[in-house]
Amino acid sequence: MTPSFSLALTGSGGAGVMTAGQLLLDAAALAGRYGLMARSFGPQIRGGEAAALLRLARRPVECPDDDYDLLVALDWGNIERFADELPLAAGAVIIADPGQGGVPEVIATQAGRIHEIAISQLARDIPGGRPNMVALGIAAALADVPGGAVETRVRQALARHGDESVAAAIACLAAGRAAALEVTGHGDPPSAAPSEDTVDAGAPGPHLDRWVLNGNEATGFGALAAGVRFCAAYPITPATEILEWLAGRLPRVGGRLVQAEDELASINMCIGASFGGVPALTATAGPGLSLMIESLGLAVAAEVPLVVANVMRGGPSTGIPTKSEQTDLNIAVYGLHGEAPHVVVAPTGVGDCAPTAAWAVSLAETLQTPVILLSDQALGQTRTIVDPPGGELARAGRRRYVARHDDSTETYRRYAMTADGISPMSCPGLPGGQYTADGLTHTEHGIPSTRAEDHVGQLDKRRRKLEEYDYGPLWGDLHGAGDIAVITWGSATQPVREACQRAEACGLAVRLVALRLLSPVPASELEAALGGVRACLVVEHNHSGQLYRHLRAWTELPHPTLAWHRPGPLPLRPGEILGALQGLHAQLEAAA
Amino acid sequence: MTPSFSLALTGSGGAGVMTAGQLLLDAAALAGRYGLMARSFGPQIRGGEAAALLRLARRPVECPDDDYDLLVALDWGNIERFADELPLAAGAVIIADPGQGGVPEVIATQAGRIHEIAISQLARDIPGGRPNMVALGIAAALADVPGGAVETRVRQALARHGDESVAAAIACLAAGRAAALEVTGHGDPPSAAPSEDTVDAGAPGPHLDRWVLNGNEATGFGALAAGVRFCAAYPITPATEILEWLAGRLPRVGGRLVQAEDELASINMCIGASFGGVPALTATAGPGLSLMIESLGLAVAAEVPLVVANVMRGGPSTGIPTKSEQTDLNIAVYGLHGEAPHVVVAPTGVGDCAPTAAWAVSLAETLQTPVILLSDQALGQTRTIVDPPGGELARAGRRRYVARHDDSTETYRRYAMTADGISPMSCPGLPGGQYTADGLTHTEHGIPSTRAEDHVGQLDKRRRKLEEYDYGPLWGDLHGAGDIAVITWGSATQPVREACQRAEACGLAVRLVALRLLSPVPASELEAALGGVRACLVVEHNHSGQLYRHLRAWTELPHPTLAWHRPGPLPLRPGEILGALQGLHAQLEAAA
Amino acid sequence: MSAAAVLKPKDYKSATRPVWCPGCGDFGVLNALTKALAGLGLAPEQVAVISGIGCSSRLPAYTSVYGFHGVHGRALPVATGLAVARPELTVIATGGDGDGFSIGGNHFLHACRRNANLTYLIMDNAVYGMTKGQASPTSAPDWAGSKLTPNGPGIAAFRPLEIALSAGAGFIARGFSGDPNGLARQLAEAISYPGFAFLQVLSPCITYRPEQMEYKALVSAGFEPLADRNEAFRRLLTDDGFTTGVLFRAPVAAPAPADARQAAGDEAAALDALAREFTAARLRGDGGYEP
Amino acid sequence: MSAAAVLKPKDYKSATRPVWCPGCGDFGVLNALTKALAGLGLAPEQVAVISGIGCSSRLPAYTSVYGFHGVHGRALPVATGLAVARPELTVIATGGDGDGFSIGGNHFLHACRRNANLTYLIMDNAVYGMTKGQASPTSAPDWAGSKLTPNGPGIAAFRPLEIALSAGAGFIARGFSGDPNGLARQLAEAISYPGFAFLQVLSPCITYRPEQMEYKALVSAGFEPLADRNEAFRRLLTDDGFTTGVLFRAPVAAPAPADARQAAGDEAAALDALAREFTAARLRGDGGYEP
Ligand SMILES: Cc1ncc(C[n+]2csc(CCOP(=O)(O)OP(=O)(O)O)c2C)c(N)n1
Ligand SMILES: Cc1ncc(C[n+]2csc(CCOP(=O)(O)OP(=O)(O)O)c2C)c(N)n1
Ligand code: SF4
Ligand code: SF4
Ligand SMILES: [Mg+2]
Ligand SMILES: [Mg+2]
Repeated sequence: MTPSFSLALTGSGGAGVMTAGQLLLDAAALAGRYGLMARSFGPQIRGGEAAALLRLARRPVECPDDDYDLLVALDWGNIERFADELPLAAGAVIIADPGQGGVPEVIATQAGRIHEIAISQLARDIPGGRPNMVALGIAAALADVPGGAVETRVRQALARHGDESVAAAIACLAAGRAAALEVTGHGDPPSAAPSEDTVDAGAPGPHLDRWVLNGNEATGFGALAAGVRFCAAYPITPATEILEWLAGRLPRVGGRLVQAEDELASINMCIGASFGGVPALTATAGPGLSLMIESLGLAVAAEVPLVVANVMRGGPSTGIPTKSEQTDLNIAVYGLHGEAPHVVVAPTGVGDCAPTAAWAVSLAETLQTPVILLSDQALGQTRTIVDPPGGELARAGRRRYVARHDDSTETYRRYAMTADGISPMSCPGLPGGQYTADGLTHTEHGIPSTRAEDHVGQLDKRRRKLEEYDYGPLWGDLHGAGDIAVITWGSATQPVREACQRAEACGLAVRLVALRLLSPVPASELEAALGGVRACLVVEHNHSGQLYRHLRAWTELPHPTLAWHRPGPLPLRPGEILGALQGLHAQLEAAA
Repeated sequence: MTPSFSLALTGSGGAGVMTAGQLLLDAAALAGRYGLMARSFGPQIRGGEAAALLRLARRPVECPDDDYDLLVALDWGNIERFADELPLAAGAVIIADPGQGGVPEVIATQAGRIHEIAISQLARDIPGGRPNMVALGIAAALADVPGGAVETRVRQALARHGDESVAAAIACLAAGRAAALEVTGHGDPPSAAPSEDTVDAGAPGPHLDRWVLNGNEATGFGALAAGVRFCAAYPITPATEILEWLAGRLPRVGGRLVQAEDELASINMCIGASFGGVPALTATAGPGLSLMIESLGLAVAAEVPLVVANVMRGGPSTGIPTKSEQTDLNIAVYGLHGEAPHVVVAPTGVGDCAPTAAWAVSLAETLQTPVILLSDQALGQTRTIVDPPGGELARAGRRRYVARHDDSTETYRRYAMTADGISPMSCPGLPGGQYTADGLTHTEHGIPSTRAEDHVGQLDKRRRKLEEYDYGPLWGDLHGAGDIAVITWGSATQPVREACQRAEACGLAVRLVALRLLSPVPASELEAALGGVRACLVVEHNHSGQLYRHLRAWTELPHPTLAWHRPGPLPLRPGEILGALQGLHAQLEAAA
Repeated sequence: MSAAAVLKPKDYKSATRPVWCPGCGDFGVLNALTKALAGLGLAPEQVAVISGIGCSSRLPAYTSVYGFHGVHGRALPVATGLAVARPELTVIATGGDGDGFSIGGNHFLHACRRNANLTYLIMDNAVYGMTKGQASPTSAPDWAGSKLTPNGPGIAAFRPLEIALSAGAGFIARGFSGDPNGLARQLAEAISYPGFAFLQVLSPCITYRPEQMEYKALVSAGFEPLADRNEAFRRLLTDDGFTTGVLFRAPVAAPAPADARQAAGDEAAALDALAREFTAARLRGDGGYEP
Repeated sequence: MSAAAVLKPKDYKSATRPVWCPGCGDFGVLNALTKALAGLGLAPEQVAVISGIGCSSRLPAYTSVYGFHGVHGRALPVATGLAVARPELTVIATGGDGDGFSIGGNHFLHACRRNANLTYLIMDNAVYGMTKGQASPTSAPDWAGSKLTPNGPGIAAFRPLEIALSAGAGFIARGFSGDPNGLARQLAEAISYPGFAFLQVLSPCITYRPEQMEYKALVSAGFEPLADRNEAFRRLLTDDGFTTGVLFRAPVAAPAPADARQAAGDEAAALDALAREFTAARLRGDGGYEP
């Protein structure tokens, strides 16, 4: 189990809680901590209530905890909107500004110790002072983030605003810290006392090479590193940051980004670029993926490599664009018309986004197929401190073939039947490699055909290349060795992993299988991984248990296998999954 | 087993084989026969080679037989294109015109009796004579369709061309008949001698109330009869005839059709009309369905009734537009992003298209959901003689509710939580019923919400209304009572049914379950229907066994359950399915 | 509500609080719309407002009429389906420049041609507000305010009025959200027009295009309704994008789409007749078997 | 093929036999295209022809250059992606009036704005040939030849040249498939234009619009290239739809889309630098930990 500290900073629009939260997370990184920060907003486009939700720890953490140890409220505007998202731990500390009125019932009725600090007054007392910097001082003190680290980070962040701003902020930090220690009792922060593995704020060290980023940035980086040099973009929450990150970076490696008129255009622009030999990616969310479906089928039939990073959000339809849910597995795997096998992968955490994105690009290029990468809002938009990827990232390598250009007796066989199903692929510019890529059923040369042998032959070939490919160890991650197993995927992996660790700590050994390859289902690997398992739980963050149904369709699961899933908008938390595990265990014991 | 006679008329473009084939089928109907005619064309847009493929019988038949008893070739242009589609029976009769050159090898090497008739010469000998009418005379004679019925039909069809045309055609018929009987030996047609149940061509009788139509027309009719009064259309093969049929007929019942700029528009126009209280339908095929996916999700979330008739063709992508395949089940069931449960149904034959289309409309309206009807090219474009629907067709009945208009204390709760999940539904024009339909997660009033209780509540409600509805006996058709079962759906039903009949005739009792309701899976009904079954075969016309995987996901199938399926473009034939059944039986025997 | 009651603009507002940023131009559009509806004396249940996705597309829920908040870019086909199926209703499609001219551009083109009886009101802020400030088709080529196009979109801005005219719209106007009275008048005219009426409303995005607060100084009421398409074209050749008023009003509305609706007559008899068209009896030229 | 070899028009044809009906106008377009490519002396491997779905969209496979036969309506975005990613290639998008103006209308609008370096050649027969003769956007409102619109589409025909001009296209021309030499010249000009070039080709559908055989008598070479957008507009106001030639040629090509491609430099170093942007070290203003 990871000893960690969770805190929330809340306030109305303009109060600056997000800035404060992010600076705190950054400071924690400078101090050698791990941690993450999610953002939550009310419905107003701008200026509504907001909450920065942090968790800090001395070991890697990539998911929110069950509840919060600290709530610092700059004001109480519409706090009830966040009530569901803000379960407070027994004995949590609540810092309230008496100048903002009484503590609302949704908070007051929770078991917590309420302390009053006149946050805005303290800020007003400092020339140029801002309440959110006072709140940062309070939060840092109570979360035990070294003041030096906070100061370093704040100095750097505010440098461009001038010395006065910096000085005011530093004064606010100090005021906040002092007030916090005073009201809560000096030296008694709710978290453990500063431990030896907290790095001095000034000290360099390997922890400074850790990455502080969200999954969207990591996904963009992984794709770029693997070789993507073209992106067509149509903005959509919560995927836009992938596109924006690439817009700024692609030119540095000779790549290009085009803003498209819609997703029908963006996916087809990627097809065009990839047909031209340039690895291509686009990013979107459910509504945009829906619009890309027809052309993804074209990419399957014409065998054009490309990657779609689909960052899932609450569905169906427009749903809840700002909240996370693992709800697009069905469309990603089964959404194409006709028989259109392709690849679907999902990163298992923020730290896994770059390697998985790189893998997606390399699979697309090697297998000449569209690859859908399923990220989600939680992965995409949670700023997280992670270790940089360990090994080398995968790189794109397309099978090229050029006909000898004096060989004019036969035209290029772009879709030649090969043993492994992967055909030679030329591209414009290569003499002698001319062919017409086609979404109609075609011959090995790409000529339209309605003959059974061509149709069945090409269907077989396209299935074969996916099914007989050796995906290697990246198909999934295995942890533990109990005879109860949990299967999960994507962002659910981190809370599941923590639940398993807690179960282990209570003496219940659990085997965890986190799938990175979702389609084609790695059935034999999965069945091997589940060897000897007595019972199984399939955990995911959606309403109908999409992975559970998908696995039932394609593999033999242990008996009993239970589906445990629930939709968003609330994040999955380790405690509820632990509960499900213990329930399954109890059931087995009772039956035994 | 149905004694029947199968024949093919082939010729180059302009030869008129389709006209001859259709007249023969019509004449057979007038003579009290059942039968069907499929059309096959080469790749040329117009003027290429063509084949009319008929099967005639004295009992209802709705699928092609294993092979052909007769081939009448007006010429041999590109006949090898049809070789796959034209398996000839042992001892089949081949009528060749010596003026068109020798019999090509693909035909000559098949076991058949070749007879020469100078078809075009015979036609030239008659002023105004046409070779296809000679061929019709030949085919009618050898298929044992009474000359009187053929003459009646030809007179009626050519009446508007004037008496001379009619007389020339009648003379051609006679010449063809005479030549056919001469070359084959008088009184020795390959089919059984005229039996007592062949009706005199002139005689009226209940057989004249039979329908002669294809599944596309029947689908249009069923929808209209059930209450559809709006259609938005974008043409696509092989669905266009549904739209064209409705274009001509909707105005007669006060309805309207709009030609849309694309499928994104057509589906949304249907949504608009249905939001306005007018039952709406559109028809399309795979590529168009792909484009409708996003808006189908909107219809799910906003709970707007509508029907999409998707007429499947070879896939993926543009695939083979003119050939049949049951290949869009995956996208129809799982293609929507987010959790978007809706209804998917499929007619089990041409005769079932009207009742199933009517049922689809009534389910959509009752359950306030989009319904996808999966037809296919074989159903949609095979002209068939069927008994008209037995019972009453289903009719649309939408649950309406109008707020008392003096009740101004609360706005209309369009998405009220109800026990059965079906909410009241007003529509523009009704005072006091105003609401905003929304694809965002919403409250009971339709106001956007990001709260867990609203999101989960509405997800639950929408699932509940589909899962707890009593679909009645239309969920599937059951035949036979063996302890081996076949599960099938859509156009595969007819060849499977015939295979089961043949199996029964060989002493192998088979239980047939043809699913009309594909989603939600009628799991308990299906499991009940399979009670006591030792082994099961799932038969379908696609590459990956989409129904098989879908059923695995949602039900417990008997052990063993085998998947038997193959893609298009060749139609499923009873013999190959019988083979699979016998194989399964042998396997069981061997194991026993 | 009984038809007799005289409704005020506020009666056309719902109790739902807009999500818009304080100062957003769309508030002015909402005010103008409710004013126009009240002015026309339309019963709320006879009006439907249909939108896509975007800040501006949130408008329907803030009214007390029927509303439909669909998916991004598809307001016009939904509105067309409704207007064609229920011609007696007042149908207003609305949304943003991204919704209407980027992803929805094709429907815009074809709605102009189709000339169904509905009003299309675009709140044009030359930006994607909802997704945090990317360039829209009406953004200037050198507007570099978005991370997605850090050097600006670099391509010619979309000309909504010219395109509408080329595509065949019969009523074309431009309004400004900062002038709710003028806008209400234009809207009332647009709604009363018996065909497709297009109204571009300059509606500043205070958050991502704060410089649009200057629009007030730039707009001028310069269009006078022209009835001749060619004249309207010539007028547009000197348009600076900030002239407001009705530019074009085709004197006669084009016919309703396709075949006119026929009286339903006796439905059962009509269905019966249709079924008889399928019978074998028809193939010999008679009406079926009646024993 | 070595660059030195002089290629003839027939060298740009493939061995695949067109599926077109005998007499289809599209044969003339294929001939003109191969003539133009030969005239320009382009190496076949440096040319790509991209299409959607329709009779006309079958064209790529009948050439010996690279081809892409995509889905209905999406030729332009595929071509744009290719042209942007591989600017050294000659990219030609093609297809029918249904493909380009109906389902593909939005891409047409935005391709005109975007001005990527490619040629768009529409074979306009005012009908959906491939699906057996339904009305297309360019069909006359009273053309009643389709069962889908038995009284005619009833709505104003789409005006391709006007829309292209409104939308911002820099090169606009009209040709006729019955005049392969003139068409080849126009095509060569379009291909040589350093930006988006649009060419509407009147290409009769012999099967579903046999009356189009009269086009020969109707067309006249009347356009002379104008460099001024407003003049081009005025010229179009009197256009009867059958004038051929280059209508408009903007003197300077607009800039390529968005940010210009920068030299790739040392990729590995660039990637390294990008990775360093993520490091905690950056949060305190230094370059990371190097022991
Ligand atoms: C299919 C799809 N693509 C993208 C989005 C994301 N999206 C939501 S609103 C919007 C643009 C809104 O811009 P505009 O229409 O101008 O409205 P504004 O917010 O400026 O009023 C986009 C791209 C979406 N919801 N659906
Ligand atoms: C998404 C989609 N919708 C519809 C179709 C059916 N379809 C194929 S070609 C075509 C129209 C072709 O017309 P046009 O582009 O004018 O080409 P033409 O055949 O006249 O040359 C249509 C509607 C399709 N293939 N895909
Ligand atoms: S972001 Fe802009 S358009 Fe959206 S509500 Fe705020 S001011 Fe209005
Ligand atoms: S149908 Fe028309 S457009 Fe198509 S190939 Fe034939 S003549 Fe040409
Ligand atoms: Mg906007
Ligand atoms: Mg056409």
